[in-house]
Amino acid sequence: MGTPTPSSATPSAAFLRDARALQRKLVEEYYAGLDPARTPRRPVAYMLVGGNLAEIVRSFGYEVVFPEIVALTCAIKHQSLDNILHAESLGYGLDVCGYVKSDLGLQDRGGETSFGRIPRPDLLVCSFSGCYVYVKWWEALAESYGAPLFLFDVPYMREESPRKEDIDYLVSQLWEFIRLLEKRTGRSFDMNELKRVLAESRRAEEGWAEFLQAGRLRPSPIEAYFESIFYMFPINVLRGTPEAADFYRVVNEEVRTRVREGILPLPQEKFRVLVEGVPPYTNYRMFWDFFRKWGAVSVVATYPKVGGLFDRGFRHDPSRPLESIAEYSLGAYVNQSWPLRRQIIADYVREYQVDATVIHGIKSCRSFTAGQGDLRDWLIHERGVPTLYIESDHQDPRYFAPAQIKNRMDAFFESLEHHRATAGASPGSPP
Amino acid sequence: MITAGLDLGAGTVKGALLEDGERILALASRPSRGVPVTSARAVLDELEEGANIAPGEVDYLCTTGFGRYAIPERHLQVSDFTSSARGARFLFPRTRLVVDIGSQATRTMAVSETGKVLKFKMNEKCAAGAGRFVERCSKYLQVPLDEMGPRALESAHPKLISSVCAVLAETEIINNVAEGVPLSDILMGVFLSLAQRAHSLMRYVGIQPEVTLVGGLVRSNGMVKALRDTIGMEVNISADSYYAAALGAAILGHARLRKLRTAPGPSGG
Amino acid sequence: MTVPTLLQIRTDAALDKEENGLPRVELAPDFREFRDAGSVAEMVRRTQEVLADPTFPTARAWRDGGGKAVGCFPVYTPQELVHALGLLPVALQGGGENLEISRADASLGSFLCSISKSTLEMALTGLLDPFDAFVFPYICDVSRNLDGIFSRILPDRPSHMLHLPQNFASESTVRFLVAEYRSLLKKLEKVAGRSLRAADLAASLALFGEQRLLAGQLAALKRERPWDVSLVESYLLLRLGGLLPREVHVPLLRRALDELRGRNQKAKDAVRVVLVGPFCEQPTLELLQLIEDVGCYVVGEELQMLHRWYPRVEPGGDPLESLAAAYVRAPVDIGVRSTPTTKAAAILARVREGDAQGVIFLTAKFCEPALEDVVLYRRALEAKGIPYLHLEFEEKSTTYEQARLQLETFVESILFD
Amino acid sequence: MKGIVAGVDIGSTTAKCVILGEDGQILGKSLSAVGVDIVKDAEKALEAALTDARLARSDVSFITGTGYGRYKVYFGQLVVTEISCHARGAHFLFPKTRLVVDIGGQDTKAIRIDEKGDVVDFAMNDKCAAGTGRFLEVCANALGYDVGEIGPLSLAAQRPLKVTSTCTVFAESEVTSYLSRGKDPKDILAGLHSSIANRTLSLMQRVGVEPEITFTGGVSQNEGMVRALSRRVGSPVNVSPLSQFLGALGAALHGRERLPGGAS
Ligand SMILES: Nc1ncnc2c1ncn2[C@@H]1O[C@H](COP(=O)(O)OP(=O)(O)O)[C@@H](O)[C@H]1O
Ligand SMILES: Nc1ncnc2c1ncn2[C@@H]1O[C@H](COP(=O)(O)OP(=O)(O)O)[C@@H](O)[C@H]1O
Ligand code: SF4
Ligand code: SF4
Ligand code: SF4
Repeated sequence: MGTPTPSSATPSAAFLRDARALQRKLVEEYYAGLDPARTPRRPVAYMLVGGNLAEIVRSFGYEVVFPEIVALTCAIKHQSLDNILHAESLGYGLDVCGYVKSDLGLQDRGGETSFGRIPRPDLLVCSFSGCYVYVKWWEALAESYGAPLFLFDVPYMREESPRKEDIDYLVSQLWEFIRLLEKRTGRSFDMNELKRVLAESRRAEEGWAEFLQAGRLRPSPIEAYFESIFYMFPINVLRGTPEAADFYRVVNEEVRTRVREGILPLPQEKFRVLVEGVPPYTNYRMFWDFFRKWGAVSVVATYPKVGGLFDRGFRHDPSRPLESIAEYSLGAYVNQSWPLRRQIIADYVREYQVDATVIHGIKSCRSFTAGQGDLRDWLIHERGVPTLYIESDHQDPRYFAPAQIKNRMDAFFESLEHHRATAGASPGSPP
Repeated sequence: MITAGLDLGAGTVKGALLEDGERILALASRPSRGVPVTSARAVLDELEEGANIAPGEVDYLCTTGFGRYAIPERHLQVSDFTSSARGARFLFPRTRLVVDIGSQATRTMAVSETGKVLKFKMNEKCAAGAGRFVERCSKYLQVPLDEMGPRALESAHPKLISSVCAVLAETEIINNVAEGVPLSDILMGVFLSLAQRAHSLMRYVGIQPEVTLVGGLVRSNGMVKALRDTIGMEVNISADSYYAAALGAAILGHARLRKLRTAPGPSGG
Repeated sequence: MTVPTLLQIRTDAALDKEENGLPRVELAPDFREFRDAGSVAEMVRRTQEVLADPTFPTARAWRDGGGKAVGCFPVYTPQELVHALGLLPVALQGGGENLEISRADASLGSFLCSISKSTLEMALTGLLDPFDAFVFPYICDVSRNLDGIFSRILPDRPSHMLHLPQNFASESTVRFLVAEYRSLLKKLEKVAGRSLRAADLAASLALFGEQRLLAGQLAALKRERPWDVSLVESYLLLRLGGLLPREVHVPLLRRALDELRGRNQKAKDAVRVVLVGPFCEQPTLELLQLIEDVGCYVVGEELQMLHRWYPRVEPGGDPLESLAAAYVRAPVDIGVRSTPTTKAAAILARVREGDAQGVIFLTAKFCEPALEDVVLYRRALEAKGIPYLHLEFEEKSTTYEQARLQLETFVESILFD
Repeated sequence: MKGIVAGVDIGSTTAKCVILGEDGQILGKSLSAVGVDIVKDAEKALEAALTDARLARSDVSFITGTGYGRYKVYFGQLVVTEISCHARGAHFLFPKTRLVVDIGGQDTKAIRIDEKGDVVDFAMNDKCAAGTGRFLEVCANALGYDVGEIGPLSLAAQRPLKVTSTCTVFAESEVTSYLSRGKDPKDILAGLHSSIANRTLSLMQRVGVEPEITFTGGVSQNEGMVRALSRRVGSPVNVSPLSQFLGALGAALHGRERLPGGAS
């Protein structure tokens, strides 16, 4: 879910080029297109990123808004705190998920952001896929707007492949959803249109997976956390449109150029890092700097997989439209049980030749965070992967303590570097 | 009828002596760390002396504040919210919202025309938003408490504190000093941070004029300005606002006593 | 103002003594202590003893009698399935005030409710040894993730995360839930060493139906004559229901109800309130007592929800399907179940049912499902001018100054004019 | 060539400096409060230690800065985090150390080290300032004591109380509320100490509790804390009068390794 600020400085002009510029343009166009004043106005559906039903809704002519993405865009642009404080004055407690507060605060203040006005919903689609807070959040939206709410109940993944009863349950809910859409829009469902949209999705998914897998190269031509977050926008928000699919063509072209010309995220890739967890969007740049200072490049990350595990092979399949949508919604990263999550991470460590893991815990997100300490313990003691755990918030700048976080990162990489130096491997000196 | 109100706060004991629930005979206060009983007795003595009455002439004693159960000879005890609200209304009859910033807690309450508490809220989680924090800043920054307000008023670009934790906020302040932020801006930042926390509590109960500030921080003109600027509204203060809770207790004591005297019967409470 | 209370909760003297070691309670395998308990006072005292001991005395006694026990995390588990296999379902409702938390923080995280931490602490320190299996219903992300951690730290004991459906409008929900129950049964059958027989399940449905019926009668009594039964009493009597074999608890509850119905105490001038929020983690007894001590009568609450989902399971048909259907159609409106009505309607209905003058939101610290509902509830109450108060609690608290202050203010604000 | 080196540890509360001679002997040290001008405090810490060692600035060939204010030690040639420094310092004094527990003014750290004194893993208090030196100071003040007095007092407790508040500032009100209920301050203090010991143990368990354990940082000067911690861990912990200086000492040692021919 990445919609970084257009105003943010590029880390290296040679590194982030055409794709980044194109991504900015797509973001701008998307928000401009949402403008409620625009005519003719299309109906608006609110949706969550994980396990979303964008293709179906798009095939009925809806505009799709993802409040999580709006919230994270606000955070990157340092606009989240005002919304959070407003939500707190409505009674949302300190410990409620920052996305929820940021969004409901924004909604209550009229939806005005510096990048456009967010329209009110005509339909609320809650894919309960991996986070219980989704259910609560959409209940609150439903109560505020009186818009109809469709709750798409997605069973939690406890086994590697979906069970037949899960798929049956999901497909029958999808048919019920389609009937609801037919009733709301007065249009009848067009299976061929859905298949066409799914084919576009599939094309984007191919491209996105190719990009993510470039992190396997040594040195990695991509930054799999900080850069990926920029490029998550099309796969999550525009999936099903030709623009999204074309976008990844440009991205991968650029990555190939990098490989050819030796343009890298950092002059020297000293540490290949796996990053787990939601980013601290409020201090995203600073956080990136803390990595760069030590020559740490993230070659793989779990967070870009919240919209689906495409890098591990999943594709929407136009020949099995509803079944593949059902499988997709089961496959969001946070909808995987801890044993499955651990397996994914173990695979990543191996496939991407990871030196160390940095876990960023989110104070107000239990779905991602509860159990990350156990993950740390497992990585260190059972997998022998040096792992750092740090904690702040994705939305609330009050919980990002720069000095503390920097101190921990310095100590972590300092000792990794020292171990390398004394073990006779690549010598490095503190900056 | 002479009634006394004692506010046994976490930092200070305040007392008020009232005649017929209307006329202030005396006000007094004393610091209290830990056990407030001795300070409370001393405040009572001081009140009696100040009003020039003999001990025993006090008809009714009502306590409030954190140590309200500590005085065995009390006739009644009421909560801080209830007493501050009454006191604020006594001082400013058109009060609809009371903000009480004391040493350990910031409290807000919406009150009715009669001074009854309608809705209330206090800071529960983090203590960075109350007077003790200001005291610590005064110690750290080596600016006496009394001077913090006047110095803060000189600020042109207040430096806000982002940390929610009282302890981490201190470090943040020290960093600001080290980075050369002018002292007045830091001081105003401290008051503004308090004001912002109070503001969010106030919004929780609903903001309606008139707003009356009571409690220890009313003594600091920096705090008053910060609150006014933050909520964008006039805030009532007076020299006696510091004693609002004690006054409120004395008033409630008077009301109770009158009820008892006019309609003698079994007493509960 | 005090509510007549039969209880000595925890005195300061008792508190001071607790430093060394955990209290340990031994029960007879036939639970005669509870079979013979003649008065509510005795039942309540024994329950307090059992709760003070975080080593699960009832589960240990059951094992001593040769049985196997299954730990069930709140809020809802189909205990009937566990029971029908001859296993004892035991409610895991936190570690209580005597348990020190030192290891769970590291695995789980800092900003989490006490019940999740104490449950994990107990797992890490061997206190959950009396159990052969665990069930974690998907009531929130914390409970769900706990299951995944259990599978690593207690690998030889099955732990199952039960996906409780949230789409109650779909035609296929019951079918899905039956399939979920079957997966759970597969694990439980292995633990029990036998497979489920339809007749056993039918008998279990009847027994739990009886328990629910009595629980409902107790709640009704508390609502109609709150002065005759204190909140702590009604809470403890129900809490026991998740710990004892139900065959022991049902007659006990019936005896208790007989005694309580015979009470005829004088009503006080107290404020009638509904407690909203403590559906999962349970508040301390001190806090529950404090609420009534400062002058409230609790005429509705969400404590011990496990006994209160549906009055009974419709007899006839496939028992597994009836059980699933009962859950799906349950008229329950709490934070961990997507609401069939609006939040506004739900809270107003509850105020009306208890003829309450106010609402106290009593939410576990860091319990997000509860925290999010408070906003919608409070909006509805404000629109109707119904007073409310929001307090947060933790399993371990020793001082209640802030809670007392706010509760007193709340009562004063309703009673004073 | 070996030379005289200095380590300057600018913490959140105090500034410490250690001057180390060519053969690893401590020539001088200083301890002072950190005020508002960190740059100057760092200078002063060095000057005071030089005075203590009767040396001039020019005698020192290498200076290392550590602690929160490490980037403010402008006159130094190297910065290292205090985590690596405490590890080194503890290893220097107690070579068999495998776990270092550092409780300073604002942070608590558990650091697992190897036989060379290198950091293997570490954990720090993440939630807030509860359980740190500042926490003890605040509570000591609330009871009317100086922070130096509370350790011995806590050891004289008869019936320790429980202090459960997770917040520094609210622990203060918990403490005062016990006082107002007529509790013995010694018992309250014992409760405070065991509550911190408990929280510290939780951090230690994150990295693995392995002997020997060395307790460093200012709070290690508090014998009540030392006793509470070793009781909670169930084994003795190393402490030394130099414990508060281990960060600065470690910094000096790190510097020494940078000198030509300095790596041991
Ligand atoms: N002259 C002053 N200038 C600024 N602040 C003051 C002054 N006097 C008291 N205060 C503030 O008031 C607080 C005490 O408030 P008070 O209402 O007496 O608290 P409590 O009732 O909890 O004892 C102190 O913590 C301090 O911050
Ligand atoms: N003699 C002592 N007895 C008890 N505590 C002490 C003593 N000296 C210092 N402390 C504690 O040590 C803390 C400072 O520790 P220190 O390691 O110097 O912190 P930092 O490095 O963060 O500045 C103070 O907060 C104080 O509580
Ligand atoms: S996954 Fe986390 S960040 Fe996302 S909505 Fe849920 S709680 Fe919030
Ligand atoms: S962050 Fe600070 S103020 Fe907040 S609870 Fe922790 S110690 Fe208290
Ligand atoms: S108390 Fe709340 S957050 Fe904790 S496990 Fe229960 S429902 Fe989840």
